[in-house]
Amino acid sequence: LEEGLIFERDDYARTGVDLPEPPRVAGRLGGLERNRPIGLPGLTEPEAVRHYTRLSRQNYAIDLGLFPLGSCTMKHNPRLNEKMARLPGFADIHPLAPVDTVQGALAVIDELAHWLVTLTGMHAVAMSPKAGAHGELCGLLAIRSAHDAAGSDRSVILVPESAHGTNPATAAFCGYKVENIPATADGRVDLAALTARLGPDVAGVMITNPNTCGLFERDMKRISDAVHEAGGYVYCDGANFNAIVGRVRPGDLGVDAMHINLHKTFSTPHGGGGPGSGPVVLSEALAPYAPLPFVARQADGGFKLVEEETAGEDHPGSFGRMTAFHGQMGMFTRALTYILSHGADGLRQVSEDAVLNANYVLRSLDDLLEAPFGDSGPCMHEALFSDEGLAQGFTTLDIAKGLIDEGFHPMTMYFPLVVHGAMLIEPTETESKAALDQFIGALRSVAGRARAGDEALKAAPAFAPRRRLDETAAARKPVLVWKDEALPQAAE
Amino acid sequence: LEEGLIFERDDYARTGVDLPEPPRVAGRLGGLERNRPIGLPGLTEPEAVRHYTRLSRQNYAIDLGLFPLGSCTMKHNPRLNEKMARLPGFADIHPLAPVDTVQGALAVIDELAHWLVTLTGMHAVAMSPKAGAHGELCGLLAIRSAHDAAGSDRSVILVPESAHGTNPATAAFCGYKVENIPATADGRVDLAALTARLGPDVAGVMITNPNTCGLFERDMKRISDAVHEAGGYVYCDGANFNAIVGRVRPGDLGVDAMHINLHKTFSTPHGGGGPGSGPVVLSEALAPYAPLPFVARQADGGFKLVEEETAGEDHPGSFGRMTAFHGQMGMFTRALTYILSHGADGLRQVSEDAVLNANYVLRSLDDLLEAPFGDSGPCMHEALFSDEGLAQGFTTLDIAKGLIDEGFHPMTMYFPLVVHGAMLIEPTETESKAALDQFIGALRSVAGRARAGDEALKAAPAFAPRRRLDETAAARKPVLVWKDEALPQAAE
Amino acid sequence: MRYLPLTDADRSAMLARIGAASIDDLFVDVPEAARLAGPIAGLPAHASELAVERHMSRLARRNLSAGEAPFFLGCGAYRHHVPASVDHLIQRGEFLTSYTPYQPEIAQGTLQALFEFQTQVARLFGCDVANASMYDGSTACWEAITMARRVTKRDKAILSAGLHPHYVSLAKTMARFTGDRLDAAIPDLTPGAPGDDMARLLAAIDGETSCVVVQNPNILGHVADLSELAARCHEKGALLVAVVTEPVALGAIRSPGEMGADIVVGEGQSIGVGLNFGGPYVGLFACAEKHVRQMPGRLAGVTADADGQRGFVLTLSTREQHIRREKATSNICTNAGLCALAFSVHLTLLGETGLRRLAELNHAGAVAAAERLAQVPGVELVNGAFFNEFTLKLPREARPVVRSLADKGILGGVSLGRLYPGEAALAGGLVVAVTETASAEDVETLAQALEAEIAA
Amino acid sequence: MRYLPLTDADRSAMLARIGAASIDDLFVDVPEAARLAGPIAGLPAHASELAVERHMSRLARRNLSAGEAPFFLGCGAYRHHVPASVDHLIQRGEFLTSYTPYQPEIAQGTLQALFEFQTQVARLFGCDVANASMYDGSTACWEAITMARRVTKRDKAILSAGLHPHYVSLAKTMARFTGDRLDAAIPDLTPGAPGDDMARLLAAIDGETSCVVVQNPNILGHVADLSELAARCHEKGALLVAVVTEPVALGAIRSPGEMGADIVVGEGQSIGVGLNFGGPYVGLFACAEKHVRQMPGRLAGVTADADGQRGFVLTLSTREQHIRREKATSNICTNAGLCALAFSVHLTLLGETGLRRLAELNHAGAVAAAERLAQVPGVELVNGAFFNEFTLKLPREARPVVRSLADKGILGGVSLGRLYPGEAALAGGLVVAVTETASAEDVETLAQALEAEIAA
Repeated sequence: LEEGLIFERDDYARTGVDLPEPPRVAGRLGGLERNRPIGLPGLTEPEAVRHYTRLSRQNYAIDLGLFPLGSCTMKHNPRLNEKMARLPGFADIHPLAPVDTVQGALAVIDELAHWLVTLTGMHAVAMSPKAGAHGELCGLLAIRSAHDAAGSDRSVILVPESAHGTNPATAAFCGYKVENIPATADGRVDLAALTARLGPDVAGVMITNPNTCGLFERDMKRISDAVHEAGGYVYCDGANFNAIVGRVRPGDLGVDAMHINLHKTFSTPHGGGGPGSGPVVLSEALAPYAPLPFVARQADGGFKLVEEETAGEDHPGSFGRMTAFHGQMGMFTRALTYILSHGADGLRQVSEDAVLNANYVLRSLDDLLEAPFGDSGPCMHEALFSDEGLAQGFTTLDIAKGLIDEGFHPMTMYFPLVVHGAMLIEPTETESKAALDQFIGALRSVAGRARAGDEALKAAPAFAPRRRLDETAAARKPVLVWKDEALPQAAE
Repeated sequence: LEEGLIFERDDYARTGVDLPEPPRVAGRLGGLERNRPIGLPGLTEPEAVRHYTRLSRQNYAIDLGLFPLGSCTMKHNPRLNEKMARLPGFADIHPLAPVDTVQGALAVIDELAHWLVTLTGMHAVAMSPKAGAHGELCGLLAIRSAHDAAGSDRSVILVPESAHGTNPATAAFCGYKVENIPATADGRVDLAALTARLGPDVAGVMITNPNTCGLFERDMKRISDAVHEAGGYVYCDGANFNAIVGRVRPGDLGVDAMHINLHKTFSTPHGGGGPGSGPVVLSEALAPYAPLPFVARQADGGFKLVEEETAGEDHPGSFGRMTAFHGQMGMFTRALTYILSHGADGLRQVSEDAVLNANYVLRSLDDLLEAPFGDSGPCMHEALFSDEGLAQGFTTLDIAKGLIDEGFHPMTMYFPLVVHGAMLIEPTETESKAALDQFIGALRSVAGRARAGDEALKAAPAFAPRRRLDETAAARKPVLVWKDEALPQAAE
Repeated sequence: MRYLPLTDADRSAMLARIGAASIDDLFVDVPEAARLAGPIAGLPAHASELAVERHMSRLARRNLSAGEAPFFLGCGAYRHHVPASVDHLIQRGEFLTSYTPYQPEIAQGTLQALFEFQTQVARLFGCDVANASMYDGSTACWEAITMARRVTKRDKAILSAGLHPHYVSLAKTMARFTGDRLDAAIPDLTPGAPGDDMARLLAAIDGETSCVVVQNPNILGHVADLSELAARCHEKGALLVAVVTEPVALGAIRSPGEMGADIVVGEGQSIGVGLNFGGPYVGLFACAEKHVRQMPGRLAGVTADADGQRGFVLTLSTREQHIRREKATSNICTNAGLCALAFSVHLTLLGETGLRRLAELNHAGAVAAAERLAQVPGVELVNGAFFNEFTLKLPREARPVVRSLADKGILGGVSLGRLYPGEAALAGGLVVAVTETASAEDVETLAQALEAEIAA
Repeated sequence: MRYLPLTDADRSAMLARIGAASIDDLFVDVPEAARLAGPIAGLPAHASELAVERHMSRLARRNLSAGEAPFFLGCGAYRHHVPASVDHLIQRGEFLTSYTPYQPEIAQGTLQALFEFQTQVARLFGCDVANASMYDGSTACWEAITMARRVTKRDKAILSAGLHPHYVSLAKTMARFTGDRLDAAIPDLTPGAPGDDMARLLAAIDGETSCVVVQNPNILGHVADLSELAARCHEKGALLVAVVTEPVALGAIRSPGEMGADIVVGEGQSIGVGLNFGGPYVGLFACAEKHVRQMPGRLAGVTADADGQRGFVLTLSTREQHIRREKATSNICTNAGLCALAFSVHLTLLGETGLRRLAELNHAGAVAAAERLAQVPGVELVNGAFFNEFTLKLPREARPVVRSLADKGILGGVSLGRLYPGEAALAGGLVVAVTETASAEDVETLAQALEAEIAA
């Protein structure tokens, strides 16, 4: 059965809530009383449960199978995390509640902050960024603040071509010019070219490590040294921190700022596109500029919230607030639960298994799919292939859609941009060998068909809730909301 | 992707729990230490979540669509009920905890008991029966106890042919002989025949009202009077109480005992086959024999648990305990939540809408499907059809399997036994008119094909997780557990 | 109202299709005298979620939940930590809101899960086959006695003194009506006593005995070897029915099936289900393959579909009430499907490795606790061998001690006085269960409080 | 370890396939000096669920949760009752554990839900279109200012004194780096004052103004008609950006879109999401259709599949960072999908009827509370018009009063001293929010405690 839109039903009189009759009072709405219907359909609880349950079944999810989206880190989301985040002591407290009544919440923030700093070998952490890109913004604002404080007006940020789109977008969003750094043939940042470009106009570099080709930047420390030497700062995109957590500390590589996607490395759920959470660890040089608010442990063991009021004395260099309230508390409880569950030995095993799984995929496919950096050393947590060798007219997209028919979510397509028809596969550590073997078998079958030019593949997917969807048509004349002729009157 | 059995994997070394290293102690197992592996595969949490999530998707459920199983009352299960049952104050208390520490739990039992007695117009209620059939047992034991107390050894229970199978089975299970009562042509108990059979050997009758043909037993009060006159008791199968709750009180019809399926009338979930809960309301005549334990309100507003210890003084006639502990507490919290949510007006509306929905189905189909008692008055909460008029070789089973392909769960098939190829449809009150119209359309289409002799229908279902399953083969050589050649050794 | 999708407009349209003028016309068959004019008296009108939640939460707060107190209660219901994923999975609508799998093509999820459950239970109990669950351990126990009657065509059952007294009570209730003969006894609290009444049982078995029913670990926590008892039963043509109320024990000790039991029943609550003030729980039922047609309850079995694909169905339903009616093996219909699923999910998460580790942890904790508590002056440890539960003999009546501990926020155990009211010889008995949820500090808290109580 | 499915045997087999001798061989590209020899110092080893749950529960208990206290906090985050089914539905694995719908054929659930969300938000705000969510209200507000800059090609934004001070603070942070010019002010606490700075705003709009940003209801709870402001903006070629932090208000009052706002942003937390100590929340963003290509964030749109069936996809991604990189309308990538779903489910359960009723209840409760609290000697009600939140002027500094109430277990409101530290004129301000979760007894408790505080 197809599930229609809530707007396509005659449901403007229904409601799924029972509310008492409001007492009669003389209203004080100042003449602003609503005088037209809003146009919101209502469903009773049985209908709503059915509507959303049916919708949910049109989705693929980690709970259903491997979700090998490179750079997205779709790992298992532990259910204990969900349970802890829903404890009323965490879920039902107000962000402006008196600080004495939320000491447990501040302790969670402080404890998570402590482990993030420890795991990264950095100096401090800004907890309030709301997602990875927001964390990037935080890091770049800290860099700009540091330069401002030094009276420098450097205006350029260097970014490798293989960077996530958020890197250049963020740099631009806070007023920087963006220039690309070239890569070496083996898929890494070209140290010589980078060094050559450094100069008094360069505020810093944004580097992803492990990078989006799935490779560790061997020269990271040298890059950092060169950038520092030239008066710049090093921002590290931490989206791939899950490959090295417990084995490598970015602080040891000279990084000045790095965001940590709690929804990647630390297993908080992606939820169909968020919420994320992007705390930013900072070096000693950048720590003074960290945003408000933050949590400070006091001598008596209690916690204090440093906000605008006391920032003047406690934290005079702060570049200010970058969101209302304190960040993604619900994600903090989940991430802390995850860190404590895994512990030091577990987190190290996490990155080892993530890297092992990726290399297993790489070496189980590189005879059939072109691995452009297959000779550049082991991959880290993700394996990269190109579309070279496919039959005329067959593309990465065909392979992706073919995988859907085999029961798998496709890999990341066409990213990074530096590889033609890129396919970026990140299995994560929470996949079993049996699941990987099944996936490898399916991908080999589909890749074989694409190499052989099996025309049927171009019609894939055939067994999904929808056949191939026309994205061009959608963009040509965008329909972004439901429109109906006349809204019915709201019923009483 | 097909989901294999947990036993078909190489998973004997894995576990989805982390437990600390046990301290070393000198064991005191008396030489009974296990010396062979058990043979239990383990899955890590990601694997287990995926295994059971995938399995779940092979199921149809109310959350996915109409589930019109006659006599089974598949109505919406409110999520508030689930939330309330999981409050630690209810879910995490021990049945033998000191009574002072569980006063809230006893209050729930007492409050629910009060409303069940009120809604049925009866005298008392035994809360401990675990399900409907267990409730029937409770009722019949009360009847036997009453006869025993009166020095009577009546040995026969009369049961209509249309009764649920549990009725005769229960009567036999507690030592009664079962005799059938004939029905009139209009689908109701034959009062004259019943009266003629009554006599000094008849302990009582078991009647379902509304009956399993979906009809209200108009003569219920007269039946009760006749049975009482003859020295017997009236057991009412309460499986269909949902048709009359809030409009009719069984106590007013002379009923002596009736179980209430909390998982039907009061919306606790069926869970793929239980748990149920079958409290039994009792008349003044039978109340003295109610089982242990029960909850008694004390003068100070507190609650006392009457168990074996004090039964001698508080409740000397009790026939004893019929289960460990106090019954299905988890279902009590759900049912009470439901009753309070609906309130007096809501419960009345429930039965009205249930009956309205059933009559709507009946009158939307009776031109195409034979309704054997279509002229016997309105149906109550369920509509009954027979297979008359289907093409040669086409059966109720074909219609059922055809409905699966239309996206619906089939109705109850071949029950009640009094109608050839019976199809018993119970929509319940939680279905919308739109959902009913869709279902009616689908059933009309399938019934039309069965009347026309469309051979393709015999191959249905084609769009379910499985085609028709061979139940005969399963019973011929039953395979009830997985067997593998050699169990691997348990890993450390 | 939030659960009722019909609008007044719908109702009118539907009445019109039916040809009825009003809803009352659909209730014409209810005699006038039996019709209620208005809403049920005394019951308030419908209420918001918020209001209902407030009311229920208020009642919940009047209970002292196990998580709020040092907790040592057992005697047939055990508190173990249940992984969060168990509850998540059983709440999936496809499991929670489905029915008994009468239409197997669209119920493979439930059926496969039940088949896995049956296999897990059979292996855990050391039996050939298991059913898809009963209401709980106590009713499963009575079903086993009636099954033994059907198999042996004899009607005398001998119950061990170590059988849970509620299970005995239930059997006595039923036997009064069915005419089964029961030979029961109460346990012996003498410290150092063998802990079970093996000698009595061995002596009592005769040619009229349908079965011997023995619990292991028993109500006092004792564990015993059942092999000799099984041999004697079989010699006399009787069945050995074993009862397990703490299945976690089988991660550490040999299963009843391995020791020769013919039927093994149990309470599955301790794995996956939680305390729930006594219900819903899940009855486990396993036996030898040769008796399968006398087994009560539902069974999932393997078959193939029209395309030859493996699938699962309910099978052997010719034993059941909906087919056999008064000739059925039992009157059971609804069982405990969702609790069986919870049991199975939890056991799958544990696996062999986890169950064994869990059992070790329980045993180690219980041994340490028994040794500590036995140091309390005046207190004696009754048990020789035990798993995670043992019995203390206090120098005074245990019931008031338990109540007094509860006043201090300690749930210290189950007094035998509560289970065996009126049995003076047992009044000093306190049964203490120690699972992985009790910490060493909890044990110390109990020990000190007990010492204070006894000194008082 | 419970989340890691590889066994040691698997690892060996996989290393063999890879051709590596050990796991260390896969980390050869990490310079020796950067490799950690052993586990992270100070972090304990992996822990059981039970142990972690104990630790986290202990921390949770150190917070006074709203359900435990009379509760009146608002100022940008509101406590409403969320139906139990909302959380049940968003926890379905298919929603919870799916990704941004980049493969639309297998993400129709998320996409259709987002399309419905967009339509609900657009209708609620009275705008043509809405996006698929932002992080929260505060970041959405800044995004609206930058969008106005792109649309108008001007860089001066005028912020109302009634705009949430955190939103102002964020805008100031960003403007310092982007070079946008901001004209801000603090609110006026004079009782009887119009409650907003309409006159100042009207006067300030000029030919360089990109937008005026006005919150309604504002930080003090005032509601105001924005029509004149909208007209003046349009006259001067500026946009009117309206901010809604309490969308439930729109069940009772006219939407900003109806009053002429060009961009309406908001905090969606109060519908479906819960308090969560400030996050995650959900930013709402709606605007006129003509500006859609300048809009930040993701958009779900309608299309058809190869068979002509209707389906949904992410669209207009040429505005976004992953395509446009440094030329994108925003750097946002991950948004608040799951919170948007919660918002949408709750709003679907409410429907027109429920939302209006809920708004009525809130307003009625707030009016009654305002009247009661204004009777406390020395306390003045600042607001003329308001929805469910109003401001009291106390005869003494409000911050210590709030803290002192908290010591008595009452969460009595938000002091303006906390939001505007150092603004002496505002120190007496106490903002009180009254939703359907506050009972009449709660209000009375607050009134009496406030009276005692002020008298003290």
